[in-house]
Amino acid sequence: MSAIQYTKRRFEALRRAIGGDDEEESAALTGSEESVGVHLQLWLLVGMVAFPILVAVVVSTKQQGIVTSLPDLVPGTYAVENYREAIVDYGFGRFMWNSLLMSVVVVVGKLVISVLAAMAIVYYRVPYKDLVFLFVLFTLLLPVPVRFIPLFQLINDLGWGNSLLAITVPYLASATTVFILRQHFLSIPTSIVETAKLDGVGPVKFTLQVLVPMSKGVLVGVSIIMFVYAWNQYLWPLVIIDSEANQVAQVGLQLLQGDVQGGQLSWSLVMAGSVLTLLPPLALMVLFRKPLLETFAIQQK
Amino acid sequence: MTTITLENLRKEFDDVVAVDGLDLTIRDGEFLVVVGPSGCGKSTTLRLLAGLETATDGEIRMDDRDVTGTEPPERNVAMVFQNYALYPHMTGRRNITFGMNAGGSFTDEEIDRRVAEAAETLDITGLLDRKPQAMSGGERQRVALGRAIVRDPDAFLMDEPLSNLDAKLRIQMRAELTRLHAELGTTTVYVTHDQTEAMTLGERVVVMDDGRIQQVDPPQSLYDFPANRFVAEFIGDPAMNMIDVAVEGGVAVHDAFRIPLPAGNAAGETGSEAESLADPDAGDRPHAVLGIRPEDLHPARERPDLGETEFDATVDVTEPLGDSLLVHCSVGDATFKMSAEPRSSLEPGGTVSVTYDPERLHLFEPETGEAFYHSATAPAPSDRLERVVND
Amino acid sequence: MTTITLENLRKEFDDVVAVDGLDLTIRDGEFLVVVGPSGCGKSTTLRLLAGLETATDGEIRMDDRDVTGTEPPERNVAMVFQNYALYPHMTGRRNITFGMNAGGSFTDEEIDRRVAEAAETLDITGLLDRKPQAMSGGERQRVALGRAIVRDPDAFLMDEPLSNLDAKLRIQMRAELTRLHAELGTTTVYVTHDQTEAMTLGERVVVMDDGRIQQVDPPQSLYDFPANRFVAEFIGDPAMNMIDVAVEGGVAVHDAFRIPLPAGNAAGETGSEAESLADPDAGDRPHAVLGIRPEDLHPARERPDLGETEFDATVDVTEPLGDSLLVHCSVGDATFKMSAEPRSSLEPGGTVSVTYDPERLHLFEPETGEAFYHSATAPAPSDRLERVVND
Amino acid sequence: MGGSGGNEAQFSPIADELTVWHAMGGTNGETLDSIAADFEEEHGIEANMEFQDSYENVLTNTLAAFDSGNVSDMLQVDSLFAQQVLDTDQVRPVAEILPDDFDTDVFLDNVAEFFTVDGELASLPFNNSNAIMYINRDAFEEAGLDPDDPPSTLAEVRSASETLVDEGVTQYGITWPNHVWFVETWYGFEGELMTDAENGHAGDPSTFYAPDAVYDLYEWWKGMADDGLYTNPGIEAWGEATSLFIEGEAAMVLTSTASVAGLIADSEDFTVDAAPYPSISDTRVGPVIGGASFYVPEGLPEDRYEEIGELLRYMAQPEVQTEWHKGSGYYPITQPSVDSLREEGWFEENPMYNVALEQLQNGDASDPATKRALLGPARNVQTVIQDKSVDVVNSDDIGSEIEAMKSEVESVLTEYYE
Amino acid sequence: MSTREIFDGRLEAALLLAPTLLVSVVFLYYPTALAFRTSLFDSGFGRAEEFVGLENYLTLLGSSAYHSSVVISVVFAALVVAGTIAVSLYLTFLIHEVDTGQGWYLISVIWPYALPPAVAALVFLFVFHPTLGVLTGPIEALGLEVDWFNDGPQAFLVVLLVAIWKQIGYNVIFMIAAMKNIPDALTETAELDGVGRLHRLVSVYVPIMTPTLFFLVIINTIYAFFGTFAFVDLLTSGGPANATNVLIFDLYREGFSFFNFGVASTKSVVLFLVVAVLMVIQFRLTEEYSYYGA
Ligand SMILES: Nc1ncnc2c1ncn2[C@@H]1O[C@H](COP(=O)(O)OP(=O)(O)OP(=O)(O)O)[C@@H](O)[C@H]1O
Ligand SMILES: Nc1ncnc2c1ncn2[C@@H]1O[C@H](COP(=O)(O)OP(=O)(O)OP(=O)(O)O)[C@@H](O)[C@H]1O
Ligand SMILES: O=P(O)(O)OC[C@H](O)CO
Ligand SMILES: [Mg+2]
Ligand SMILES: [Mg+2]
Repeated sequence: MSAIQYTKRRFEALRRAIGGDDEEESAALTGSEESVGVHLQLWLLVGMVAFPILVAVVVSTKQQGIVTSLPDLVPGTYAVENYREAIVDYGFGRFMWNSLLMSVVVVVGKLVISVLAAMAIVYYRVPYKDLVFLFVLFTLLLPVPVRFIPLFQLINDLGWGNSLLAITVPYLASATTVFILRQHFLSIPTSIVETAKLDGVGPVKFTLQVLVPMSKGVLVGVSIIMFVYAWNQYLWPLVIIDSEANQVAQVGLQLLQGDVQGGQLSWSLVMAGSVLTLLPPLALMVLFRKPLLETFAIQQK
Repeated sequence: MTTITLENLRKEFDDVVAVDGLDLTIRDGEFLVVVGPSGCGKSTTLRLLAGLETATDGEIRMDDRDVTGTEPPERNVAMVFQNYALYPHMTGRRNITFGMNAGGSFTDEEIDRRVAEAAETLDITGLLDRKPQAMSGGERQRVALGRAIVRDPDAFLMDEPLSNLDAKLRIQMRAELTRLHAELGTTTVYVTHDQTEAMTLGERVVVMDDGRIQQVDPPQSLYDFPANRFVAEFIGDPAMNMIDVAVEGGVAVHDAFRIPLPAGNAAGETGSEAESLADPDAGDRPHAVLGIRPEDLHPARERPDLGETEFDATVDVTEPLGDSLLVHCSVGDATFKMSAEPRSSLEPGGTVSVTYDPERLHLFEPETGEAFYHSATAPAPSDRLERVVND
Repeated sequence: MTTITLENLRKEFDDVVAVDGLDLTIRDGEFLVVVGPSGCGKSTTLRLLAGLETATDGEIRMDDRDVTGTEPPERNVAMVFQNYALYPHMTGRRNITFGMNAGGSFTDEEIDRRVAEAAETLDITGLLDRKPQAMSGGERQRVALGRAIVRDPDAFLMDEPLSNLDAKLRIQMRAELTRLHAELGTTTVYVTHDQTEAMTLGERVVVMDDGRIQQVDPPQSLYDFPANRFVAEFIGDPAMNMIDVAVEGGVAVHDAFRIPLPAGNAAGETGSEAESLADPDAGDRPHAVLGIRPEDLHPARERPDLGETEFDATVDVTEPLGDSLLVHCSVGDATFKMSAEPRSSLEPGGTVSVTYDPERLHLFEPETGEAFYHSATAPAPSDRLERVVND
Repeated sequence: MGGSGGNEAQFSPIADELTVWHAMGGTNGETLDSIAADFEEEHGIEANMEFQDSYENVLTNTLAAFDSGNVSDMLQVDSLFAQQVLDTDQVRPVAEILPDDFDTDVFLDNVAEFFTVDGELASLPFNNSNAIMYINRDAFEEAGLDPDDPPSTLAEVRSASETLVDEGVTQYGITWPNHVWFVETWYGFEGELMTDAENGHAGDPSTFYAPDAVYDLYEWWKGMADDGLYTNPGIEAWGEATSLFIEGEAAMVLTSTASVAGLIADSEDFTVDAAPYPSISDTRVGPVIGGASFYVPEGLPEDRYEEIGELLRYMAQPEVQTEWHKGSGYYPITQPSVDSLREEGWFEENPMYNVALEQLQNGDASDPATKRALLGPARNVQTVIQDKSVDVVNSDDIGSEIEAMKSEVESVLTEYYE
Repeated sequence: MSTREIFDGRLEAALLLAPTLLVSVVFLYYPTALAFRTSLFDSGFGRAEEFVGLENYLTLLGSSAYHSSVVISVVFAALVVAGTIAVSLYLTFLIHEVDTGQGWYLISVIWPYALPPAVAALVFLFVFHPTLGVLTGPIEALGLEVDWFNDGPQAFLVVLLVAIWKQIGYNVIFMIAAMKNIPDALTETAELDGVGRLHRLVSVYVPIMTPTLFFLVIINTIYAFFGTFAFVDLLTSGGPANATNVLIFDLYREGFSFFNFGVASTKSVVLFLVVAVLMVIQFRLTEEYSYYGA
């Protein structure tokens, strides 16, 4: 069995599970009453996990959006109006667009430079590359909060304040991406790599025509992870972006609260914004759940 | 069409000596099989040939070119891997042609023509537009072969190319490889750990152990004239019986039996300095190892033609193999296996009178394992081909 | 110590019928081997016995208890898996004892004693405090066996337990299993796809194909009296030659040769309604398949004792197997393999005069594949044991 | 730090058009937007009103922007943070920017005084407020209380709350956002200074005063909380506090006059009314001013100051002030607009809008206690007081918690001014 | 040396690594180094930077408020890690055990991973607001007083809940992959012996999953310290009585509300050190307890 086949087979069970089809699981040997219990527990837990967001959805369809008890939780009729108001009047569309731009730039940038780095780390015979890899991995311990004050000053010194550069470039080096890609590259059978070497295939051709096509799934999976990560950034944009035109959705969400000083609180708008903000990453996750889960499976090795 | 010469080839990994000073000439157009137990250095040898590993010491020459330090593309060899090494995202055709122009020596039309030809030869024309996951194992291996063929290399290097196939397919592909080799006549080095493959495919077989060549010979010579205990036990299934004996006056003496040794052929430099045992009266030794293959031992009543050279043994276990019955016997402190007629009625616990084929006795040094006596007459030197001696 | 009876046992997965109506009695204390190609339903059958799968239809009885619907622990069977199924984080001892108290039937002292005994028997006392990753494959499988043994189950179920071991170890463990079975006498069902294992281990062998039982017989009977073409070709390596012939007046007629059929033994209900071909003059048929094993064909000059029943064939390829030479021949439109003396000098392209053992001829229906004639005389019915017929 | 201080600081504007960072969301924000649109129409200068969520965020972003060098042209800074922004040395007094013909005397005295620094109008007052009390008239009536005679001291608030809760009319009597402004207002009415140096107006403060009245205040506060008469809507939770009032959870809410318009609109199920802020005792010296003013950074390209000056002037115009007052509830801060509203009879028709103005004008503007504290580390002090207020209310030993508050505030002050 | 290293060219390799290294050095290592430097200065907005040596550290050392912030953060992290792992493990196990609808359960459980923390915080605020919350009524009907604006432990619990809730998805994704990798034969062996479900989870699955679990402990620790800012910021602002004043929030406030960059940097450094020490401890434990022994 080739390594690829092997990997395939390993994921087969997983894939079946994620596929959502009701396939038989040979592993699960359960008396039917027992599994009813399991299903019940699952429903309960899933309900608990999902409840808050159901509330958000319901509230986003109401006029004032004040819901103080369970019976209030019936959908209202102001959905269209609320979403319109959030997107148009409050410029939430603009924030979403900024978030999207930021996330896409971060994802693409990360992928490109991480592929290059992982390529060097796995396929080049150079000294100290384990050290280099460690050096990159260590950045996991340096999240934004540890360094955002000097970073803030640095970005300003560079004259990048308030710009797309400020919320993208610092994110481009990605320990996680390099790590996952490296793991994946290491799982590509040596013989395939050596075949290329026997033919004298150069690094550019090798990367573009062998490595990237063979890593499609992982690249998509990593992209989702990175997208979610970038999309959910809050602290850094809060600090570095102060012009409304460049603000991202996470921070912009607060603006939907309405005239806070004036004592207004538009929960329905906030929830509409929340739902909007959740949509892009959720859609990606549902759409690409297979590569996503497979990527995680690889990563754990 | 190339002669490949290895001289004192060595490869060390950190603390492991994977290949320990090989001297070998692979003849132009020859199908050479390298066989040996896992970890003996077969793959490393092949990879040294391909240029995928750099030799620690020694020299590799292709015809008269010293290629020891050159990059793989310059060597013009093609390799076939156990796991096919097909790019999963490319069609069969793309797999075959990918990287061909890196060498730069083919025009597009030429490539097309060559692919069509190879596909024809391998009967994979229908597979050219499929991706590997839509092919069976055998089909994949055929495409991998196709990749090797279109490159028109000076040599094929194959590393256990059939190991991932199931038994039926393996036998079928074995025949195909033979046919292909007959057709193309390209020098081929074929690595396997499967002795049946080695025996049936190789024009000559190299037996390796522990990074060294143990013997290089045509298959049947290996079987009949193993150079040492390792080769004797490695080649042949079930393995050759080995019994500790003493040699006294041309007779192998065991507590429980005595086997006279016919004036045979001493091992060593063939035909030349035949050792004293060629005369069975000379060279008594207190310790020697007598080797007899199970199929050269028989229940006496099945082979009355072998004469009275027989002794009694106890039957321990019988294993029906279909075409024969493998009888585990013991005599004194020795145990051995014997091949009997499939439908013999030998019951465990019973006694059987055992005879042997006096033409097929072997003696080995107990310490070094070197063979020093084969009762059969060696084939003419011309037939045995050249021998490479390592030590 | 249990008799297990399967009645019309079926298992369907979605669209696959994995096990298609089995009827089989596994005798008390018997070592029964189930063999068949990949995907034929061997594992599924075993898992049905263990209770790991629920039968779609049919019944499983252990002695007189109907266990079809019961949970695994209630069946009191122990299973040994191909990949050992040892818990990687537990020591050998813990692996063996883990879960024993779930059944609740052992006291702690009893467990200790049983573990000590089993470890003794299997020679794994030294492994009890090691974790699996510090054991070799063979050692792991021994611990897995230990786990099965200490439970003192009514039956052992083993699914290719030796497949992950290397050839040497496999042979060694095979002998060990035989010894163990002799010692414990526990009813054992052993699944394998390896025919050598099946032949050497089984007291009786079940050959399965496509979810159905093809034949149940002791090993040598399977080899000599295959119930159909599938069994004939599956058992034996190299496989039995199959040649299309016509039967005319007790003679198998092919364009290129004629083989008289000795008054032999018709297949079918053994010894009872022997079919017309027992009289070779009766029952002419325009189409039949003649089956002869390679080792029952010989170059005529090697076996003058077989008389003048010979014909000429062309040698295509020769494969030296060491103990014999496998000769691929063709005659007319038929090709076949023949076993020759290892050192015969048969050159590809030449002609060879072929003879055969008239005692070992088989005829099969071209459509159904059923055997309808074996030239050998069947063993006495008592010896053949009961037969299960499927259709 | 990038800010080198002084006039040579070179800022670049955030956009080509004028940008104003403000904290006015909802309807007030919309009013602001329409003011900007009118201004553009009249003067042909584009102005972009950018909502920054809260005064705290405007402050944070302002300081951050001074560091980064990309600043907006006008900053709506809460009076609370006036000193903190002034201390940056990065703002140009609006007096120097306003067109020469602008008469700074138009502002009401007590307003102008607060925003004048060193005799110069430092920032343009715009949206100014008091804290007042809103009541739910229907609830009062239901509980048998007289809505026309709302509680005016804490003790009365307590007894009204008890009645409301006992009668089961509302769950709580009163609520207000946990914001320092309310504490400041109580200090003001009581005529007590919060810090030395006249609340920072006369030098660097270093001492935090905790007079007896403050003990009374927290005693009362804690009692209200313990007895379930008061509910805490959260820190700086302006919105939640009003929501509690609108939802009928509490019949009284203390909050800014800025909520008048919004509350009237949102209280669909009951009649809302406004009343003066309840004082700790009968002493009612006067409230502290609230709300914000517009600051302008120093060091923008010179040509922008002219446009900024135009916008500043525009925003102080009587018509704009009137429109703003009506749309928000912030009181009018120039005499001309007060006059015109009076003329119009607006206050008779809308007495709720008059409560704050009256409260302001009834106050003793000369008493330093009614001047809102001017503290450099205002944000820090604010946080301490707000956090500590919760601690005080939750503790069994009010005294020591107030001591803790005092010493923490003082250490912040010392740290800053040392 | 692995035979994957098919290319030589050091310069090429350096070029390939350059972007990642450049960004890492400029935007990650350099600012971190600066934070170390700034921590030795008195620095704030509008103030001239002044070298103060270890004074900032001494200040923190003497600040009981900061001590409690450290303690709160560590306890919070421990609970987040333990809670997340326990809940996710159980959920994963349930999903693993059912044979129908696995895919849907999986998606329903992991989606909060996609949820922005700010949204999570706002939604929780809405649901659990002490007086206005949707669930406040039902919970109080059970006789529990919801009062987390005043009650420190309750506030802590609310932030903890939202932190765990948000992190479940991420954990389940890894755990399901790890659990699926456990050979069926191990499960079946246990079943043959009649080993109960939970016993199987605890005695068989968990030990085998230790590498994944340790990885998650580390990721969750980082999350608990760094990723929970939005919850505190939007739900409790560190209160009441500093009960939720975790280091990251405290640090943010010091830096961007109070603009004391020197002290804030010192807090960054301390936070970094706390997490680094915890990592080292965790790696030690991993070595000790993982059956892989490496
Ligand atoms: N890249 C490497 N690094 C270190 N040691 C190696 C490497 N490749 C091979 N070896 C060691 O060299 C020896 C020979 O390995 P080699 O792969 O040539 O064996 P082989 O005969 O091909 O075995 P197999 O039949 O298992 O393929 C082994 O001991 C192996 O562990
Ligand atoms: N859980 C399952 N779901 C669906 N089909 C299954 C399942 N298990 C087995 N099958 C199918 O049932 C048939 C018999 O499978 P089984 O595993 O019993 O074969 P086997 O004889 O043990 O093969 P092998 O030698 O490869 O182990 C196959 O076609 C297989 O694909
Ligand atoms: O809500 P406002 O605008 O009245 O402002 C109130 C105080 O100034 C807050 O400090
Ligand atoms: Mg090898
Ligand atoms: Mg199977």
